[in-house]
This record gives sequence, C-alpha cells and structure tokens, in this order.
Amino acid sequence: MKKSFFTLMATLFAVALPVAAFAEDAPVSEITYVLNTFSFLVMGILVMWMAAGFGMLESGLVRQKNVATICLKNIALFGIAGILFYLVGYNLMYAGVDGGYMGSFGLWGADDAAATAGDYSAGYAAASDWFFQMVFCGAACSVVSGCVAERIKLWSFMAFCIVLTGFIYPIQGSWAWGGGWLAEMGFLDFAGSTLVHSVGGWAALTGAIILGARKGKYSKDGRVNPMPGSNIPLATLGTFILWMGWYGFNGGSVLALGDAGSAIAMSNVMVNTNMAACGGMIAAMILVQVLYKKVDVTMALNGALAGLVAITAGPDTPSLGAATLIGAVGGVLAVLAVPFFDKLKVDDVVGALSVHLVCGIWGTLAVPITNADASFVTQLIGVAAIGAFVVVTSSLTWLVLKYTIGIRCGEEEEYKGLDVTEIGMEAYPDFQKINT
Amino acid sequence: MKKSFFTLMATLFAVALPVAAFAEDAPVSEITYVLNTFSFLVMGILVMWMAAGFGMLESGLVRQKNVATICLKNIALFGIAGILFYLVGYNLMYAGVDGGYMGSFGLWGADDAAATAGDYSAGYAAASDWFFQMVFCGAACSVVSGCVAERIKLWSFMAFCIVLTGFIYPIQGSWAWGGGWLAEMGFLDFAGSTLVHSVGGWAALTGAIILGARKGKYSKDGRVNPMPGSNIPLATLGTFILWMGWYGFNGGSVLALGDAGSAIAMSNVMVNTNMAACGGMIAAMILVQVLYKKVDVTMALNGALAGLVAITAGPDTPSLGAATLIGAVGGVLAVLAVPFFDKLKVDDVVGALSVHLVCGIWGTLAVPITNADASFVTQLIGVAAIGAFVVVTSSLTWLVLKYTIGIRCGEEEEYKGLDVTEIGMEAYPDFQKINT
Amino acid sequence: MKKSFFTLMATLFAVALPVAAFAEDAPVSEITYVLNTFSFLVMGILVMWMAAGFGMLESGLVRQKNVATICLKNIALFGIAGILFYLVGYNLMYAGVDGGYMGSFGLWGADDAAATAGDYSAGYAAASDWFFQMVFCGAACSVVSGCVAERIKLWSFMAFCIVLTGFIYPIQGSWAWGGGWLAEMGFLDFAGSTLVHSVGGWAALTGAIILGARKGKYSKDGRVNPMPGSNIPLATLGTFILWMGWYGFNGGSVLALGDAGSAIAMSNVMVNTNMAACGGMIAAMILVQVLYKKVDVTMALNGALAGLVAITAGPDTPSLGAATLIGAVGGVLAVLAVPFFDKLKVDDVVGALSVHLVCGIWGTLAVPITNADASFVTQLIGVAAIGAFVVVTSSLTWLVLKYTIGIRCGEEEEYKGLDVTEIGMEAYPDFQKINT
Amino acid sequence: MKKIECIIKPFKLDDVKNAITDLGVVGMTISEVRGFGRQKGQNETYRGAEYQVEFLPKIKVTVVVADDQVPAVVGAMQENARTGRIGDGKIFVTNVEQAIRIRTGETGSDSL
Amino acid sequence: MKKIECIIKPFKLDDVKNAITDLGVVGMTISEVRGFGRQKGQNETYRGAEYQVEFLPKIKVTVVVADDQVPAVVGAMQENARTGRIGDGKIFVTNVEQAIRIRTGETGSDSL
Amino acid sequence: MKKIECIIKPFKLDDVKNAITDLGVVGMTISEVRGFGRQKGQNETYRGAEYQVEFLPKIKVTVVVADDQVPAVVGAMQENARTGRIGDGKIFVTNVEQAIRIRTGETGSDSL
Ligand SMILES: Nc1ncnc2c1ncn2[C@@H]1O[C@H](COP(=O)(O)OP(=O)(O)O)[C@@H](O)[C@H]1O
Ligand SMILES: Nc1ncnc2c1ncn2[C@@H]1O[C@H](COP(=O)(O)OP(=O)(O)O)[C@@H](O)[C@H]1O
Ligand SMILES: Nc1ncnc2c1ncn2[C@@H]1O[C@H](COP(=O)(O)OP(=O)(O)O)[C@@H](O)[C@H]1O
Repeated sequence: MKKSFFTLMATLFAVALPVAAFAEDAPVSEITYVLNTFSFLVMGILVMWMAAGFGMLESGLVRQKNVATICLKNIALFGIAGILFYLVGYNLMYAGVDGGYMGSFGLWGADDAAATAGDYSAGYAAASDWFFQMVFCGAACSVVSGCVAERIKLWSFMAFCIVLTGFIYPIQGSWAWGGGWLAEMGFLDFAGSTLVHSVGGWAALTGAIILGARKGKYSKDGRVNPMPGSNIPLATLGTFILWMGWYGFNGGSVLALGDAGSAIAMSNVMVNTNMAACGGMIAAMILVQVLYKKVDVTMALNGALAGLVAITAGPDTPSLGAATLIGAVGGVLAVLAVPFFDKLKVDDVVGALSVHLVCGIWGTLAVPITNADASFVTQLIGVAAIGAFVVVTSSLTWLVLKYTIGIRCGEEEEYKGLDVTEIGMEAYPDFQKINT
Repeated sequence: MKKSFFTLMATLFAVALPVAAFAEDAPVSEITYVLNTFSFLVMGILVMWMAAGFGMLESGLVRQKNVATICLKNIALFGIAGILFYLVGYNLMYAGVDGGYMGSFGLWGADDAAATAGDYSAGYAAASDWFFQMVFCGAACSVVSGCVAERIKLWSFMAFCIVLTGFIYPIQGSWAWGGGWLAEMGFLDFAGSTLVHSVGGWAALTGAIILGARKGKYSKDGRVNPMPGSNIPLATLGTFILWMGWYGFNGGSVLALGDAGSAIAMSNVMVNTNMAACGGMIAAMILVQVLYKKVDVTMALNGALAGLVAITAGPDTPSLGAATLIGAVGGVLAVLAVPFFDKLKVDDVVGALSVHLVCGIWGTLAVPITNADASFVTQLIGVAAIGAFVVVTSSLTWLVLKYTIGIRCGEEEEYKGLDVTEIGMEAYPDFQKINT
Repeated sequence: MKKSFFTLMATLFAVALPVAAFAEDAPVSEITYVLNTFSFLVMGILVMWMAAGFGMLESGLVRQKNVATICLKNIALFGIAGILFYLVGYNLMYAGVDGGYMGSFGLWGADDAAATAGDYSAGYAAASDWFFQMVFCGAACSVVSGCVAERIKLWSFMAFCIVLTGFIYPIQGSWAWGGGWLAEMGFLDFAGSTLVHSVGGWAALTGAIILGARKGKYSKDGRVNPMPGSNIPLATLGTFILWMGWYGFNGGSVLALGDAGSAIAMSNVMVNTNMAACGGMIAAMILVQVLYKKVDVTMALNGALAGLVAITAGPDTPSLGAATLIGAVGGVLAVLAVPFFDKLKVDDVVGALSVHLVCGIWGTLAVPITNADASFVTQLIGVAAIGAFVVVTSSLTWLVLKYTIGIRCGEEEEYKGLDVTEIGMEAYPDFQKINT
Repeated sequence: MKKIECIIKPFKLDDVKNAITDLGVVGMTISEVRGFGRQKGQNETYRGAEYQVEFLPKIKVTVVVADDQVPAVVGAMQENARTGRIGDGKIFVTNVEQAIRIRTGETGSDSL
Repeated sequence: MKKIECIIKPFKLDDVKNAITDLGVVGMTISEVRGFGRQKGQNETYRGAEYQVEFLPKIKVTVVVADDQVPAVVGAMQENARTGRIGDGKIFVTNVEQAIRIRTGETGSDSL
Repeated sequence: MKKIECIIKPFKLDDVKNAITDLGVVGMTISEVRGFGRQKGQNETYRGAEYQVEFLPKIKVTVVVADDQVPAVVGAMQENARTGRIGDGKIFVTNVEQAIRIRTGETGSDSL
C-alpha cells in the first residue's frame, strides 16, 4: 500500500462529492493508466527541477568564496539521492510496510508485467512512480545543504546525504506514505510538509548545532554579524524555480490524472499552492517593511517558500482564501524565526530552518483547519514522532562523522572559503572580489 | 462566455477542415475534460515561468546598483497578480460580461459541481482555467517593471500593480476574451498581442513618461548616454525562459487538447511561435549588424521577444514561412523603435515598449494577413480602444500615486542605486563594482 | 518511414512482452493521436530548454571577456536551426529516404488532412513531430559552440551553423532515423548518442583543430595553462537544465504515449536517463578526487553530462543498475579524455569533445550490452560512417570559411576578448574584472 | 614633478576629470578604493540583523604634474569634488623624482 | 606628514583598523591589491591541468599621519598584521608635502 | 629606497613581472586601475546609442627597491611594457623613507 492509495482516498474525501466516473473497484482503463503515468513523469520532472532551484537559491545566499562548493553539493546530492533510492530507499519506504515501521531491503526494479498483459490495475507504470518518489527524496536532502553551508566538509556532507536519502528519509516516509503506522492512525501529509520539508529541516538543525556557527557570525557581545549572500538574482531565480517546481510537487501528489476527479483535484491543488506562495511572500514583505523599514529581498523570497511549505501538507482542501492565509502565516513565521534562530546562535545560512522546519510543522498542524478528516492530535503525533526519529538518527550520523572523518573545515579554510581550500577553484575567478 | 469559446471557434475556422470527431454540441467526454484541464495546468506553469524570464531579463539589463530591487519587484508582482486576480480580476474579466464592458465584482471560487456529477460540458476543471488566466495577468504586469526600472519607488510600483492586475487588465480583457463588445465585433487576439503585451506596454509608456527619464540618460545636447545592462548571461537566460514559456502562452491559448483538432492546432501554434522568434531574432541581428556594424546582444534578445509578441495575436493561421516573416518584421520594428523612443526621451530601460507595445500592435494588425476571419478595421478598433482605455486609466493611476505617495526616488537615491537606498542591500555585495 | 517507426519497433521488442492493447495494424484512436502529439510538444519544449542549458553551461565555462559572445551564439544558433530545419533540414532527413542516403529538398509544411478527416493513422500532428525533430537539430549545433568558443568569429560560426543544421545533420540523420541505409542494417540509436551528440562532437573536433588552440593555452614546453571558467553557478545551472531537458530528449524519443506500452517505455527511459547521469557524475567526482585530490566542479558537471550522453543511444533496455554503470563509464571516460585532448593540443573550451564525442561513441557501442537486437558490428559501422561523413563535410565547411571570410579572430581581439572586439559590449560591465 | 592623489566621492569623478583636463592635464589614473573616516555608512539590516558598512566606496584620482601646475590642479580638484558634506575626501601631494613615458622613453615633465 | 602604506593579509584588516583607530587615527583608505613575493600560491588543478596562482590577494591600507604619529602607527600595524608566516606583508613610509581636506579646505595635519 | 610605480597595459604584466624578477626583485604589488590619457577608447554602440569608454583598464605595478637597483628595474620595465603604441603607460619613481617587513620587523633594504 503506497502513498497513492492514501492520498487518493484523501483526495476523494476532499472532493466530497460523488465522482461519477470513478469507483475504487472499477477496472482501470489503459488511458487512465497512461495519464497517471504521464502525470508522474511531468510532475516528477518539475520536482527534479527544484534541485536546481535549491542550488541557485543557495548559490545566491552564500558568500562568493563558498559558491562553487555549494553548487557542487547541490548537484551531487541529487545524484546520491537517485542512486540510494534505487539501492535501498524505495523498497525501505514502500515494500511491505503494512502498518509497520519500515519496508524491506533490496534493489528496486520495475515490474510492469500485469500492465503489459493488459491489466492496468497498478494504475501507472512502476518506473514513473519510482521517479516521482525519488525526486522527493532529493528535495529533503536539498534542504540540508543550505543550512550547513560555508563550513562543512564536502565528503562528510556527501556521507550524510547517503544516510539521509538511503535510510532516514525512507524509514520515516514508510510510516505515512508507505502505509505504516502513521498512515493507519490517519496522519495526513499530502505532499510532505512534514515528510519532506521538516525532515530536511530537522536533519539540518542537528547539523547546524553540531557543526556550530560560522566563525564571526556571532560576536561575543551577542551581536549578529550579517554575512550577505553574494548574488541576489541567482537567489531570486532559485525561488522562481522552486515556485514552479512546487506545482509539480503538490500537483503531482494527487497521484492520478486519469479521471475528472483527479484532474479537478490537481487543479485545486495547484491553485492553492500558488495562493499560499503569494500569501507568504506578500505577508513577509509587509512584515519586514514594518519591522525593519526596508524590504529585505531574501526575506521576501523566504516568505514565498514558507507559504509553499506551509500549504504542502494540505493543498487539496482549502479555498483560495484559506490557502492564502495559511501561506501568509507561514511567511510571518519565517520572518520571525530568522532572528529567533540567530538568538539561539543556530547559524542557518539560507533560512532553511525558518522555511522548511518551522513552516513544515505549521503546515502539518494546519491541515485540520480545512480538512475534516484530519485530527489535530494525530497530526501532532506525526510531527513529533518524525521529528524525534530524524533528530535522533541524524544527530547520531553527524556525531559519528564528526568523530571519524570530521565534519568541519579548519578556521583558515573557512576564512579563505571552501571553494579555494576544499575544491581548489573559484566560482567567479575573473572578478575582483571584496574579501569577507 | 469565456476566452475559450471564442478562441476555440477561431481555431476551428482556422483549421478550415471538418474535424470529424468534434462537434460543438457533442457531449464532452471525461477524457477530453481531463486533457483540457491538464493542458491548462502544464501550459499555465510554462506561462508562470515567464515571470522568472522577465525577472532575469530585467536583472540582466539594469545596472548592478538596481538589480536586487528589480528582482524583488518581479517576484512580488507575480504574487500581487495572484491575489488580485482572485479578489477581483477573474470575475471582472469573465463573469457575466455578455457583450458589455466589464464583468462583475466578487471573489473567485471553483465550481466543479457539474463535472463531479458526471457532466463534463464545462470542458475543464474551473481552477485550471483560473490558473491559466491568472498567469496571463501576471505577464502583463511584468512588462511594466522593466520599463520603469531604476527610478521608481518600490511601494508605488506595487500599488500600480494592484490597480493594473485587479482592474485595468481585467476590464479591458473582458471586452474580447470575456465575451464583451470587442468579441462581438469579431476582434481576434489569439493569445494577447494586444490584451496582454500592448496593455503592459501602454501602462509602461505612461509610467515612463510621467516618471521621466533616469538622470543622466539624455544630455542637454540631445545625446543619449547608454547605461549598459550589468549581466548579459542573465538577460540571455531570461530570453530563453520567455521563449520556452511562450510555447505555453500561445500553445495553451488553444484552450483545449481533448480532440485531434485541438492537438493539431496546438502543434501548429507552437511551431509558428517558434518560427516567429527565430525570424525576429535573426532579422534583428542582421539589422543591427548593418546599422551599427556590430551585433548588440541585447538587440538580438529583444528581436526574439519582438517576434514572439508579434505572432501572439494569431499564431494559429500562418504557415511557418508567414510566421517567420511576421516575427522578422517584429524584430526589425523593435530595433528601429529603440532609438525612436530615445529620440522622444522616453527612457525605457529594457526595451519593453519596442518589444511589447510596438510589436503587440503590429501583431494584432497582422492577423488579417493570414486569417480570413479577421478584419483589419476591427483589429484597429480593438487596438485603439484598448490603447485609449489603458492610457487613460494608467495615467490616472500614475498621477494619483505621484501626487500622493510619490513615484520617483530622489536624485541621490537614484545615483547610489535603489538597492542600497530603497531596500538596503546589494545584489552582488562581494564583488567590486565600477560606480556608474 | 520516420524515426518513429524504427524506434517504436525497438521499444516494442525491448518491452519483450506482448502488449495486449497494442497491435501495429490496429487503427490509431483519436485519444492516442492526441497523447502522442502532446508528448511530442511537452518533450520537445524540454529539449528546446536544453539550448538554454548549453548557453548557461558555456557562459559559465568561458572567461568573462567572451561571455556575451557565447550567449549570443547560443541563442542565435537555435534560431538558425529552426529556420534551416524548416527550409531544408526536415525534408532532407525524412522525406522519401527509403533506405538511401538522403531525403529530398523542399520547404516543410504540415499536412494533417487525414487526421482532420478522422483518420489518425499518422499517429500525431505533423507539426508536433517537426517541432520535436527540430529541437534535436538545435542540440547538435549547441555542442559545437562551446568547443570552438573564445576565438571564432561570430558570423563565421553562424555560417557553419547553417551548413550543419541545414545539411550535415539532416543528411546523416536520414541514414538511421529517416529510414535510410543504416536503419535497414539495424543500427540502433534511440535518441542520438551518435546522431546528435557525436555529430556535434565531430563537427566541433574539426573546428577546434582547424581553428587552433586559444593563444596561451599550451606553452611551448608542453605545459597546459588552465583558463578557468568565469561563473561556476551558471555552469551548474546549465547542467541542471540539460539534465532536466534530457528527460524530454530521451523520454520523448519513445515517440509515442498513446498506449500503456509507450507509457511504460517512457517511464523506464526517463529513470534510466536519470540513473546514468547520477552514475556519470558520482564516478567523475570520485575519479577526480583520486587523481587530483580535489573535486573539480566542472568535471563533476561534465561527468553528469557524460552519463547522459552515454545512455542516450539505448535508454530503453538497461535495468537501473546497468544504466548507472553505462553512465559511470561515461563519466570516467570524460574525466580521462579532458587531459587526453589537451595532450593532443586540441583546445576544447568546455569539454564538449570529452562529453559528446567520446561518450556518444561509447554509448552507441554499449547498446548491444543490454539490447539483444543490436549488433556490435552494426553499431560500429554506424558510428564510423557517420563520423567519417561529418568529419569530411565539416572540415570542408570550416576550410571554405577559413579561406573566404576567415574563421579566427586576431590575436589582439582574442586577448581583449570577443565581447569587446566582436560585438562591442561587455557581459558584466559594472564589475571590476581581473584581466586574463 | 608632484603626484597629487585625490580621494573623492565616486559621483564627483566626472566633474573632477573635466576640471583638470580643462587645465591642460592630459593624463590621469584612477582606482577604486574604500574609505574610512568621519563619514559613517548607513545602518543596514540583513535578515533581521543590523550592521554598518564602515568602508565606503571612494575613487582615488592620481595625477602627476609639473611643479608649477600643482596649485591650479589642487584648487580645481578641491572645488569640483566638494559637496560640503562629510566624506568629501582628501588631497595629498608627494614628490616624484622621476617620470618616464614607456612608449617613447621621454622623461621628466615631457613624459606626462 | 607621512604616508604609511601597509600591505597585509586580507583577514588582518579588522585588527589593523582597530589598532590604529585606537591610536586616534580617524581616517584611512584601503584598496584591494595582489601581491607577489616569497609566499607562494597553492598549486591548483583545473580540468586536469596544474597551475599556480602567483598573485595573492592582499589589502593595502593607506593612512596619512602627522610625523610624530608615525612610530606608533607603524608599530601598531606591524604588531596587528603579523601572523609570523611568510606573506605577512610590508610597511612603506613616504613623505607627504601637502594635505587638504576637500570639504573645508583645511591643510596640513588639521586636514587628516 | 625608491618606490617605482609603473602603469602598463594589462597583457604586458607577465613580461614585466618576469623581467624584474630576473633582476632579483623578489616582491611586488599590483593593482587594477583605469587610465585616462592620449589613448582613446573604442567608440561603442549600445542599443543604438554611441558612446566612448574614456577610462581604460590598466595595471599598476608597484615595487620598492634599493636605490642602486632603480635604473635596472626602470629600464627593464620600460623595455618590457613597451608596444610602441599610444597608451603604453608611465613609470613614476618616488622616495621611500622607511620599509618594514611585518613578519620579521626587518627594516630598510633587508625588508624588501
Ligand atoms: N588620514 C587619512 N589617510 C588616508 N586617507 C584618509 C585619511 N583620512 C581620511 N581619509 C580618506 O578620506 C575620506 C574622507 O574622510 P572623512 O573623514 O570621512 O571626511 P572628510 O574628509 O569630509 O573629513 C575617507 O573615506 C578616507 O578614504
Ligand atoms: N619589493 C616590494 N615592493 C612592493 N611590494 C612588495 C615587495 N616585496 C613584497 N611586497 C608585497 O608584500 C607581500 C608579502 O611579501 P612576501 O615576500 O610574500 O612575504 P614576507 O613579507 O613575509 O617576506 C607581497 O605579496 C607583496 O604584495
Ligand atoms: N599625468 C599622469 N598622471 C598619472 N597617470 C598618467 C598620467 N598621464 C598618463 N597616465 C597614465 O598612463 C596611461 C597611458 O597614457 P597615454 O597618454 O594614454 O599614453 P602614452 O603613455 O603612450 O602617452 C594612462 O592611461 C594613465 O593611466
């Protein structure tokens, strides 16, 4: 029992009206099979594109001396996600979970024998589903890279990605989308406010704490020293890419397209996704104008992403107005969370915690507001259980790495920048730069 | 009566051959409904992506000291378009226009009751249509930001966007696509050379005139002082994005995919869109080589966009050759219009007027050349009526803003750049820059 | 007989199981026709997007003084490809090849009469097929621009593009995809490892040799002087774009979507495409770490692309594991080929030869490993024949250009950079640069 | 000969350049520098944290002239770089022992 | 007055700036330079080819002070720019004949 | 000791650097400057409007040497920076009163 089943059910209840042409036990037609498959592929491509969005956002928000390294990390982690999800992840998340705590080990391989024999009840080509699930796994990993940027060693980060994409992400994912215990409790997370975004956020949080802040970020007297991002248009492009990709992230999570009900659901989901981004961005802009008298572009960008994360747990049920508000609350939370984490001296380079962790939690808890099938308590249990699991497992991973190969670059490396010291190149070698 | 109906009719006439499987009154099948919906969503995503294209194009064509601000404006206006189109725009454009001058006021909400009950005659999920129309509204607004860049106050610009996306755009849009008086006259504008591009262009023109030119752009002796754009690869990327998004802009404006006729129409539309871009770019390149002895990249980019704008009013009827020529004329017009506007001392930072206004008009007037159903006089009436309406309403809006909150930054702000003075950050803080 | 037929057959054999709902002679339904068409359009848009990917990759890998020029070349060549493929290319490649060596001359025009009359046996709208084939032609041309960058004259390059896209590419393309002699021999190249990538590679190789290396690249004592690319995030973005576009490149080359078999094939193809990119990138990263002690980002990016090129000849038959390995071998080959070409003093600015030529050959020869229908000897014949044809024709073209309008910029032009000397502008005028 | 180094606000460059070329100075060299002084940078906020830019962008104009031209050039610079607000900059004069035009090998005032 | 030019490792700028402002120096001008000397750049590899960056990023701090302040300022610079490793940089002192504050026209030490 | 400042065309840097290191000079500092002089920039067109770049990119090589090395270094610079075309640049020599190596505290010629 996969994500598809549960989410489909959620969708059906959400639509809340009898869908004439659709009955759970009706045979799936070839055309439905084709459309479902095509939807997975097209939407999956959009989600893959988000990896580029994270890459550009983070490239824009780190200082120039760490840009090449963050580029490398972002594309490399997507490669790792693909390989690990094939080697272990998919089956660990989806194979034989049956209400339990994890699936089974084993390489994934496509089995389309039934469909090629004319039985389309699987609903979609196996590989299209694998593809769609894999890109989500990559997204969780992308959240981490920005938060721990500018001080983590390349290969230690890669090692963490292996554990996250191969084990941490799929195991917790099996609880809800894999049909595990959380699914049986009725926990609802449409496209992953918790399963993807807060998972990335918790992993990033533990990493940021265990690594410590960048040298010079916090003065002894408690002052926060800004380290402005080096390329605002790239950060903006990254946000546009993420916004675009999110239509696929949430829209594709309808997990079907082969009937009118799914098409309607997908349309509503996409529109709500858009409204939440609008709400988050505009709310963030207004709030920073009021608080700081100027509109910090990076906060506006974070606001849009905060809205997107917030709506992700339940983009199927709200009206447009409700979706805008859910996003707006997300935008406000993100703006407030940035100085909050700074106060705790948790150094989050790109605002990943404020966006993905805080708003991931908010979005999941907000589902019951517009979805009668969701229970606040169950949502809370899901958030807490997954949070606890990820905090424990990723702390362990970070600590093992710390005491074996080491995770943090030396002080001089950090000062000179990881680009020169870790990977031996500059991101913009032909330009004169101001040493910061 | 929505855009869909009229354009669909246009498409049908255009194809000019009996489409066997399609009859206007035949019941719409579920699969047609799903495909139409999916087409709206996928093509709408491509159009949304154009917002990023405008953002990158403009980021590349302004000076570095105004880059962060233009980034912010471009993403913020897309948020405003979403919210305003929900609050007022959609219904003002499409609800009960009935041959008149505007729709009605009211929040938009999806009504898919008929489809969920098995009656697919609506043709597509309501939200998919809303989404597709909303992104067009955003595009009109994007045209303005580049033209008035480098001197307009952030919040005044935002205020103008509210008026444009909530009122000016939808009201004039109702005249043709909403089934208003222009539609009844037979005015044809397939995907918005006039309704989107020239609307943005007129609004930008009035803005540029009322704001005045950037300080130093025109010397007292009549000399034009170039202020070169700061990042040509970003401008190129923006153009590629726009070119890509335009397949959705025009292709999606077939407004259907559920039958062979629509699929054929969409294919022809996309191919013609591509040819017009090719024609516009190559013509512009040759012309600048001849005129100025070197190929100015920004003119080649403008040429491609000019071709795209030019074909947008009627991409369904020309042959590939005709489409190439329509685009090529657009490219030539854009190249010639740039110094023309400079002669008038209308300071258009990115060439928005040359591309969107001039070629929007050209494209609309060119429809009768390949479309027997279009009348030159009617096209002219449409262009003039919409032009007059937008000029008057947007001038009024700019003037009200000017005499209330003010629209133009101070001289020193302008010299130092809006990034530092308006939003308090730099786009590229780590790079040494040449003060210009 | 077009690419579609042969590839479709390959797909069918590949799936290797009876596809119940599909029989070659069964009448094509309208819905199948629509889906095939839509697949061509959506996948074609993704392939078009690769032109932007090449543009950004190359903009990032040349020095800043040549960035504006490479931007111009990349977008201009796509315009040329469109026009030439309309004027001559398509028909030369697909019209009446009949087992021979080329098609016929003549403008292309859509003929959808049968479909509009209700006979859908063509399988898809004519223009959708034209669009999909055209964007492939553009891709072959993009390969060349990066290799010969930083020293070639703009208009000479444009002239070469005309010959390549109008004649060289389509003629050799007719041999396999156009149903020519190679197709009859059973040569298999699913999406163009040879027909697109190695063709671009051979054309680039001859160009690089005839042009000679950039001044200063190779010292008299045999030392190689690196000329680092100016913008690593742009190069990374370009690679992400290419990776994304490649799903369309290979996925769309299934050439059908209207039945379950095609949908399954497309899913498998996309997943394998992804795995090969992962394999190529990770293998390249590990190898450069071992060889040079640091991970060169540009090599990781090349590795991903190498994997993608390698899988392109046969993404339909391997398992995920095999695809990963095919890609990994590609990544290794690319890393080793870079110093190899340098040893030969063939100056390839962006690694186009290592990626597209070397891995294009590798990928084509690797098809028989997982595809029982392919013969190693036939594959070799295809690679050699096409290689010989392209080497001869493009050498001739380069030489004619050399002795007429000249192909290489003067020494001082090269030193100052083509941006200032050839097109009279700077890519980043507001930034202080280090003269290199 | 004397070297006159003049640190100015960037937007005054055009005025200064025109003023001294009007005096017959045919060459000068400029560079981007950052200045620290009485003039304070704006207080900025980035992601909720306040900070101040201490080093402000300035342009240094360096011109070597014959001794007798010094008063005129210094005067022209001072007049044309002046806004009257803090941060207008400084002019420093130092002695140059030798000057050579690379192209011709001319030395002394002839080389300027 | 003397002009003190001090070429330092970029990350020492803050220390140097603080040390000399503590001595009562209220103004200075800095610029980005590249230094060549005993300190060698790292060997790098780009796309398989080795190379060495010969010119390393340095910061030049220029401060003009009254004659009597020279020893203190030079001392503070040396102390605070020092890491003890090759490449720490140099301090050069030259004579300044005249200094003018553009804003007020003050000259000599008053103008600093 | 003398400070030799040499403003050259950027692509001559390698030649100049090699020539003076061949003379035993072990250190130098370079910076990017923009020069205004007899050499005129190209006429350019941007979006249909003509303009001229007046300030051209140059490199300033600064090297402090003992007095006796001045003629050799100046000669090497002039020879190696020369193309014979307008804009080749200038060499200026000024007196340095004191030089200190930050790392060791050495002064005078020893510190260079
Ligand atoms: N002692 C000094 N040595 C070198 N440069 C100085 C000195 N004092 C000031 N400057 C330069 O002059 C600029 C202007 O000085 P500042 O004190 O801000 O204003 P003002 O000249 O109006 O008193 C500074 O930014 C710095 O570049
Ligand atoms: N003779 C010189 N003239 C000008 N600058 C010099 C000279 N020698 C060294 N420098 C500058 O001082 C910096 C440090 O010199 P270096 O020889 O590397 O180390 P150290 O000062 O520790 O001996 C160089 O990078 C260069 O900028
Ligand atoms: N009086 C001067 N003071 C400072 N720099 C100068 C002076 N004259 C020329 N320069 C510098 O020398 C460079 C070359 O001068 P220019 O007059 O163009 O050619 P040439 O040296 O061949 O006569 C200029 O670009 C400028 O940087």
